[in-house]
Amino acid sequence: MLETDRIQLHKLVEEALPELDMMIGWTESCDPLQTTPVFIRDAKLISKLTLGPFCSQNLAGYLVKPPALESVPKDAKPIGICVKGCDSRSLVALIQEKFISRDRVRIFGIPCRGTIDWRKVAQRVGLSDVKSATVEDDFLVIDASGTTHRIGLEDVLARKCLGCRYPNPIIQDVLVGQVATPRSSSLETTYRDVDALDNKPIEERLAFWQSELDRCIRCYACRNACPLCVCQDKCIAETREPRWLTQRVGLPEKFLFHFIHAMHLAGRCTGCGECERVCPMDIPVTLIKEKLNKIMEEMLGYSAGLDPDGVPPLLTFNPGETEI
Amino acid sequence: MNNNPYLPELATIQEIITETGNIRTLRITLNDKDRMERFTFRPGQVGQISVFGTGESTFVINSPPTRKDYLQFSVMKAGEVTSRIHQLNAGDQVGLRAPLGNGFGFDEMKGHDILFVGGGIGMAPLRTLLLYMIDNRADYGDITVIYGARSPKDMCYTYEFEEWRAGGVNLILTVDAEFPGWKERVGFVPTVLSEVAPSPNNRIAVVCGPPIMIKFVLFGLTELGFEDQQIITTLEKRMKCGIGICGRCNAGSKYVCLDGPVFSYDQIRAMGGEL
Amino acid sequence: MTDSSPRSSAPADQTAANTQGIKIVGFLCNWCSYGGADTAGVCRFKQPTDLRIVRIPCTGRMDPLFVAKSLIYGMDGVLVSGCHPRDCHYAVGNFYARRRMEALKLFLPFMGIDTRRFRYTWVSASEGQQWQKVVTEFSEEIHRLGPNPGVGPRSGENSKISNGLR
Amino acid sequence: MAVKIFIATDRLDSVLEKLSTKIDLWIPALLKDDKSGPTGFVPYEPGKAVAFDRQTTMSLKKVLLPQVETLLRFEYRKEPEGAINSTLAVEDRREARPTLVFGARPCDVRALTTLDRVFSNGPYVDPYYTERRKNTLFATLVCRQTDAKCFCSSVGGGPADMEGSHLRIVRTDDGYIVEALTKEAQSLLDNLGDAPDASREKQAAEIVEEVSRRRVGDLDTEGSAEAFRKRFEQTDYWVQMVSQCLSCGVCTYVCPTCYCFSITDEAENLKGERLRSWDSCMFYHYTLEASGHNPRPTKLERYRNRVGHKFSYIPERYEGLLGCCGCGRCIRSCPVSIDIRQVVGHLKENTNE
Repeated sequence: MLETDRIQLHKLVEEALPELDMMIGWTESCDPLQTTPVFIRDAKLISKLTLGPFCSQNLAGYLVKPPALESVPKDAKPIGICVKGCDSRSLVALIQEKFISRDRVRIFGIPCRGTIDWRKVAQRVGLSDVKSATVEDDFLVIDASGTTHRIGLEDVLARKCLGCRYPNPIIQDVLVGQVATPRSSSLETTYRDVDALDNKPIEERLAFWQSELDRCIRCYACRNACPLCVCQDKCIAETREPRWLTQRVGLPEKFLFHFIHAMHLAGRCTGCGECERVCPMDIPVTLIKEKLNKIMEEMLGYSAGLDPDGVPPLLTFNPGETEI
Repeated sequence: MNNNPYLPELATIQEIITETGNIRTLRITLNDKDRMERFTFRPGQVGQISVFGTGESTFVINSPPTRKDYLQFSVMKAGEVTSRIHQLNAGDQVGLRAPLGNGFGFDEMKGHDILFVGGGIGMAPLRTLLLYMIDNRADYGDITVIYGARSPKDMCYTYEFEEWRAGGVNLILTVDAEFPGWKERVGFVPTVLSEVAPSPNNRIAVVCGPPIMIKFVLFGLTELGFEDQQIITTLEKRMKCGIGICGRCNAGSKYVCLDGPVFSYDQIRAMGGEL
Repeated sequence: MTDSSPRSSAPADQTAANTQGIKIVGFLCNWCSYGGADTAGVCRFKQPTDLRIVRIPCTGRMDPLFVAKSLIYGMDGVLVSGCHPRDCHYAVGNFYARRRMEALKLFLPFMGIDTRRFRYTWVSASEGQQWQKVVTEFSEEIHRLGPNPGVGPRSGENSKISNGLR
Repeated sequence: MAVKIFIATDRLDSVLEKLSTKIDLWIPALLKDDKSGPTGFVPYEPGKAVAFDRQTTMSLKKVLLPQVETLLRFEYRKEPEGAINSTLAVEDRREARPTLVFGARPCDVRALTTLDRVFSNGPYVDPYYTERRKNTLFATLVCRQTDAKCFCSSVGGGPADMEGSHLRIVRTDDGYIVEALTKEAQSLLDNLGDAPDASREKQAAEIVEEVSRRRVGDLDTEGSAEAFRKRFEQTDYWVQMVSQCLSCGVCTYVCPTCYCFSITDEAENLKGERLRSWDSCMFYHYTLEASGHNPRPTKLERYRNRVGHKFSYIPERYEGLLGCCGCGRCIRSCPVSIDIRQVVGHLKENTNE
């Protein structure tokens, strides 16, 4: 089925490419468990495009963090982009905030059955050398150190995928493949991990974050991978004037950084999980944002990235809401 | 210097001169009198001035080694450290790590005619070499200085111009636009350069100023027939350690803090871009 | 914000002695609450002394960062106060602030920070008495909670300034 | 003096505990309670799980170059007699204690040759690094856990390369054989265990022999420096190679040879410290000048600089030395799977295109 979808994608891109400035998609990388983003201008490279559960990267960020040196001229042709359900929500959020206009993008929507978390694979097959990885029906088949492992896909999906309510793109110009069934339809399922931590005593919550955030090396991968982290080079984590953070590696610095990272995304974060995926120290940083997402849903009934005409709740107000 | 190259020596600001709206000149002496006596450097070498609590920044020592009552630095207010320096007063303490960098090849320049082209704060590194040459006037041929600024109010070292001229310097001053009471030239530095048109024969050109001025002056000098190795300039980069270790001020494989800041134009061409 | 080294969490009933160093920061809007505090002062209402006031142009200027930094670096309490809703000098600043502050209040405990250490309120320039009530109650609450244990030491290895010179 | 001892697998912790009474001991350990989670070097504590089964996520450079350290302390003191001027005191007190890193890997130790050249061999000598370096010994594993991202043999090293190491650790079926390679390391092994029996010694010798023959990685770095210079201005090449880069600092922070640092002052009232901290050439602020000018404004120039630094600038400056030890960490940890071997490998292809 994946192969059919891939062929369909190639065909659609082939048709569209002459009208596009560039096509952003995924291609295979040196790591069998992860793809790498690819930027295609040359039709010869279309055959390299791939899709499926290894395509974990959210490509929407590249639209606001352009890959090329030169800035894109106003009258340039649209950019083609592959998006999964969660990626499309980031795209909607960027459109809402006018970082990108809808007619500048040609959206290739890809229904998603979940992406693979290489760490979960490592937990199962050890960290030995994975030579190849393929998906056969609902199984991940891995050849590692001469042994073939067959693992249920469900067992190695990224944490964010398990509570996914929007596996299908919210907006698209074309849809590639069959519509997927949501894994979750309730806040309880989606925010299971948030609730689990919230149900612990406050001392344990503090201890949890102390032990997790202590590993942070302040590489800012979480920030740079986030499609909605649009301050980029003006980030408060690095500016010296005003100086909010020192270069020290103590817990206060790390707490404050992740705190602010999350607060800046309140009502904007679409839960794509990139921050957590890219963390080299395996810190569950998406969990922090999930809590704020939950607050936004419960307090203001708002879920980010669903309506291109909507306004993120912290960028607006309602005089009547006296109860908060 | 002591055996820890990161440890600044303590120094005291003796005098502060307000040059322009955003440039101040500090005259400082090392607190250790002995060290001050023995302190030697080449024109064009730099020092890292520390304002403890804010940080360090690199400035050229713009007094010549022939005049040792104090070490002089001119500071344009731009960033965090320079803004802090502008709040200091005479008598305040700073840290100094100096001399660092390569300095001008003043020996190789002996016997040559010299052309200085400076713009704005860019006159600072030229001043040290200029005064050194005035103090050793017999060693050098004709010395012509073209110094330009946006307006007369943006010109540094105006109080010294008479001394320079008395020292046998052909001083040509210019400002970008007409200004009431201004009797010298009007026009951009590159334009004035082509008007003056100094001969490239046996002459070395030393250029310093804002990047855009340097770009057009280099073009102008080439037009006049100057070879790349006859043109000397100083580079600027963000620096931290100042001793070729921390890695940030590289242009190609050269570190501006250690291998520079003085480079000839042919050296700069060989370094590649990223300036 | 000076010392942020972790202080042992204090027992429930605080004696006057170990809550003496309590520090509370108040972010007060220029037009209403700052005036309210002033009114309270002019009227010589008795007020707690452990509040340090930062005047802000409007609660709309309140960045959650100010609260987070204060609490993470060991301030014992943070009080934000502005004009009553619909009375904002800039018409809508406090409407924005209200959403932000409420979200922050709900978020703090998730990170293990006691949300009782943060309060936002509305006090107008004429409400000297109201200000006295708000600040007294908040201060009492913070004294009950005792010193803020913070989130941990600044650095495991190298950053202790106190063992510096001499 | 013991030259070679055998440590049974189940005795490892007790041996390390004994060792830690002789010297400050660092070990590779799990940083999270998850056997496949991130790992790094930490000071030894009894019972801490040693992570010998794979290369650590973080390299051992922090032992010699901590992520943040104090260079100087300063204090302004008010004159008691009411003078306006305060006096200033600055000091650079530092202490380097004898340290052993137990369980290093050949690539990590080899990386130190780059750091040594930069920090200790002039023209200026960095006393903080140099003093720590002089006081630190390395017990290095003969590495049998190479993976598809390792390429140590391509850059002059190898999985059994013991250059710069003081002790060699060979993992056998039932334990570890630790052998002192230098005089100074011998006394460390005293009273820690018995000499290995003949069969174990034979097995260890075979392992060393076998691993020594392995060639890890097939990157050819010959001529990379010149190729890089030719590619320097070819924007298309860099667009093609690193468009997906996120400009985060992962590759530089996990890299054992990336040493670039920043210096910042932190003060409170009249006292403060000058800190040295890891910095990353991937960051915009790294080269941002006070004027607002930035010589490396986009990720393309920044990534190009990283490649250039390792494969062109360092070799040019330091007698052909490479700035890469082939550990593969930047490939393994890159969020968008950029492979530095491809970027370097392709430098030489069709340069004239």
